[in-house]
Amino acid sequence: MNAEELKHKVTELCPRATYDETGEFLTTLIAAPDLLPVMQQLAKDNELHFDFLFCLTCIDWKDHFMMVYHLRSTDLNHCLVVKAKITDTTNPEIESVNDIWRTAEFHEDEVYDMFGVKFLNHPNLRRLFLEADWNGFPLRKNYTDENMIKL
Amino acid sequence: MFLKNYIGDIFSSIKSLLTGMKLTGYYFTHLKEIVTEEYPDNRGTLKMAERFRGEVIMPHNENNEHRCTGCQACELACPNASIKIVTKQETQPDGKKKKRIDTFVYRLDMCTFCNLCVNACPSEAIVMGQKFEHSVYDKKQLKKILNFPNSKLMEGVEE
Amino acid sequence: MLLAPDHITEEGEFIINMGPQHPATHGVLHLKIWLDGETIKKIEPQLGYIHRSIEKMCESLSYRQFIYVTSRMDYLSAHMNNQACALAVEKGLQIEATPRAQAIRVLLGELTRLSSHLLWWASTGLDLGGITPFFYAFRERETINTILEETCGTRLTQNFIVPGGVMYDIHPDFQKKVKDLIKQFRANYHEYDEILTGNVIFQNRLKGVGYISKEDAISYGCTGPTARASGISCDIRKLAPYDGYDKLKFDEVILSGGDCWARYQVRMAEIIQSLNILEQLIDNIPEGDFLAKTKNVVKLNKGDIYQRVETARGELGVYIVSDGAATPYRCKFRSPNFSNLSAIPHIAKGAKIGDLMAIMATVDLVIPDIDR
Amino acid sequence: MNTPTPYSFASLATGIHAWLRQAISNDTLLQVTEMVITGVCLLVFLVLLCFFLGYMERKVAAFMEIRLGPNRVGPKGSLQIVADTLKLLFKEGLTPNGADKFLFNLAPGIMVVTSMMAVAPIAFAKNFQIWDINIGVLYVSAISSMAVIGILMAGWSSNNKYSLIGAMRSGAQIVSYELSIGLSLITIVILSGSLQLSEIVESQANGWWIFKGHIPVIIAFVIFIIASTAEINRAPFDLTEAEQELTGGFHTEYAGMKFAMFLLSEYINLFIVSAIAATIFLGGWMPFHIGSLPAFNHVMDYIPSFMWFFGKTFFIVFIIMWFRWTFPRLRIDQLLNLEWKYLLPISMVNILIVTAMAIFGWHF
Repeated sequence: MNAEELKHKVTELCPRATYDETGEFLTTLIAAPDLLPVMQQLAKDNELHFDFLFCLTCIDWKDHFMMVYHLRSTDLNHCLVVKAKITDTTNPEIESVNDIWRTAEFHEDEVYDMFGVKFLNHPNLRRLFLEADWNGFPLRKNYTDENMIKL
Repeated sequence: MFLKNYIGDIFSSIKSLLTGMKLTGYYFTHLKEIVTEEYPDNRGTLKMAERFRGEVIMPHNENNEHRCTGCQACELACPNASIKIVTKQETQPDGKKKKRIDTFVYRLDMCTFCNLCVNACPSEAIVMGQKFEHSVYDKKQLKKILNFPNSKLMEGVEE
Repeated sequence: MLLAPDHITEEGEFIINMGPQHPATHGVLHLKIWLDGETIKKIEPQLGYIHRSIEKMCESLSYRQFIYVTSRMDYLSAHMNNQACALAVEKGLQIEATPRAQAIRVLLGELTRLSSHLLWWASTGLDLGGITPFFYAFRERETINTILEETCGTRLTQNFIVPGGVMYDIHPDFQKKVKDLIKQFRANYHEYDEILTGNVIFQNRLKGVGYISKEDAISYGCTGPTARASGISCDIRKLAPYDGYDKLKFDEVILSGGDCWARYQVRMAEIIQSLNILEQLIDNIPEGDFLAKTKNVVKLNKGDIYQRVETARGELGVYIVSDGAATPYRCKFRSPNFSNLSAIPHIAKGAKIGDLMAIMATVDLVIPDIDR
Repeated sequence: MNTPTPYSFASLATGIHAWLRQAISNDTLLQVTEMVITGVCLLVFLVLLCFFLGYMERKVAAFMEIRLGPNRVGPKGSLQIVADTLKLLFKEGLTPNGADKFLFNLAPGIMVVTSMMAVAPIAFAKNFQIWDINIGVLYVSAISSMAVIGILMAGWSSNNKYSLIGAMRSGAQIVSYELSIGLSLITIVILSGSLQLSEIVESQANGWWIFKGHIPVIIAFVIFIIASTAEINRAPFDLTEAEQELTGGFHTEYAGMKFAMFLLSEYINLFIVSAIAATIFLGGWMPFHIGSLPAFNHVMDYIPSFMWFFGKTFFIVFIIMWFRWTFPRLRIDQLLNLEWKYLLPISMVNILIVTAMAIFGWHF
């Protein structure tokens, strides 16, 4: 399925989605509350069948967090990037997608560890890399640490 | 049928095991196949590859002259700040003042041998050296000054 | 990690902590294993023992500098990591490496893949208790490392790739030595079959052990040989060719077994495929520059770049978010081992402790790539 | 056959005995003195033997792995193992917190003592035996199965889960493989009609059992080698140690000299099973004879009997080492499968055949 068809199909699922076609993959921006139902449809729909979540990450844009999901369909071989904006920077929360793609469990743990984004309905949300009592979230732009070295 | 499979299994297993033993037995009896390098003993003949990245060095010629202009391109290129160049103003014979290096500090303990400094150098003043035995008893000894005492900039480099 | 007391064990269970200092975890991986006798009931990986925050470091390094850091992630496919980063930067600059540089990159990449698979083969034997195969594999690996050292200057963490091409031209002896290597490798390959592949003890340790179905492998995000052994076509070299892989003839090895034995066979077949690629390319390196002209200070346009590369362990994704400055705004590495690790608790459920060694050996984890 | 060869130890032993008899009149004291002398000689011999076996293992391993092996300490690295022993002597013998201290310290002792006890009935050379007990075969197999007590003790008292798993594995393993060892020894007991090791050796004067006994004895020999490799916990059956799985198994927590004692007992065990195999299947100190070549046989007779014994023993030691440096390790259930599904049924059928052979006199 090419970008136009994908766009058409995703618009059916989520009319409020906006698109960006500058990158290699079609990028669609949806609101955080819509995320879980849209993702479920994306994975389940026979024409889309995005069964492979190959990258899940988060970007700190200072005034908001942007969750980025890179999806691919292994049999239909098309890709889609889904972005979801989290506007609450003090207590960011979003639905977990680990029911749809099991790999999301670890990736969401990592995002929680590094950005402090809380994933609702996550089975075992924990600090994956850092100690459980670590202060702050290192990949946030406003993170400071007394041991940080500025080159 | 069961018995046939059973005995067949045993014989094929034993055969596969003997094949492996034949190989190890071959090497046990062919000692010239040994590939061990006796490292500290072969120091005399050991030759590192010419591009081997052992450390950053600054070659000086016989007149104690180097090619470093102090442009600090390497310092900027270094990803982990292992190079620090201290410059000074030096009066030339014709009376002009020019920037020259005072000390070229290279911290081997922070270097990752990525070669970016050598790549960045416009005047080929620093190269990668072949020495690889860097162990010392005190970490401070790994902080090196690459330009020799009283060394000068080579003529004609700075154009 | 503290858990509530009632979560810890059930009747008859006990926990062992495998790692962070354990001979079979190949680094500082810590697995918390719930055991019932010798049977594994649950595994919880505890990570972060070698977390260096490479993603945060990359945010303060320039686009030329950040390539070198990635050698330290999956140090066994350091070259491919560098390649992924360089390709991402090139994509952002909308330039392409010169044909000669591309050929050199592919050659070095396949050599690295070969050396990585050899190390995997060696350590698989070692994990299952056979010590001798290790040395046979390292004999060939030594030859490869010497070739890499001669051209790149370093043996493991090469950092030979710069945006637009490679750092230097190949060493004059390179072609001859690679040909010798191919000859040596093909002559010695039967030893690998004799000592390990054909061995009945070894086969019994792998066959039917650590099964993962195709659906589960997709869901857990497995890539590389681990996924291809479950029947997923996921070779980025075929899927989204880069650096001229589309012009080369090689097969994507796909098996449907899904167990340790299938993973083992996929990797063994990939060794042969890598040799084929080397053979095709070694005499056909295009003449020309090895480095395309780039600006001294690399700046990317605002936007996202995602570049995928097939490393020895699977799909490495480099996701760069640029805000137009000289350093990445955000840099995410989608490492193959991280996703493959997440499948291990699922694969190993119900296996014996001895099987866990076979599973970890054939999934082939490199811990620094997980922690980053 | 009864002409004493110039190398015979028998005359030496008799000489010492006669000399001591002159010096000490009290019979009990004489016996105690002789026991002490034998014990000290045995200890020295075993320790030297272990040095040699350790060196041999390293060199065999190295050559099979296309390496040089130890080559720095002493000529060709032969003193490396002495240096290692010295290092182990000076190391601190740690006892982990929470371990059962008494059992923890007792376990290595038990391991060494049990393995040393099994040396007693072995005939090292012609007429040279510490204790020619008339149930020698039974004695050796009984003593060697006691090693499992030491392993279980070490594993349990270490207060370490890895050690415990290793110890439990060894329990299952040794108890199973006892059977095959016993059954394969019984084949020769049936053929020779004696449990006494010296008589078994004498019964091979006209040919070793492995040649006289046709295929059934060869099968018994192979089973004995496999089962005894498992019995002494060597690779590919080293599941109790299983470095890659259990980080060292039952001796994970041991350090220093206590650990060295485990090594010592491992090598003594290796020597004993090889010696038993050499005695029972390969004719002990009996020289190699070919029936119709008297000249050849005469030359063979001139090789001293202890050379024959040690030659055969080290041949089997080498084979067991060869196994170790070739094969990967089995899994615990496969290990038990091998015993209960393959070795045990085969050796049972084998015993039937051998019994028939013995009754009808089919062997040579």
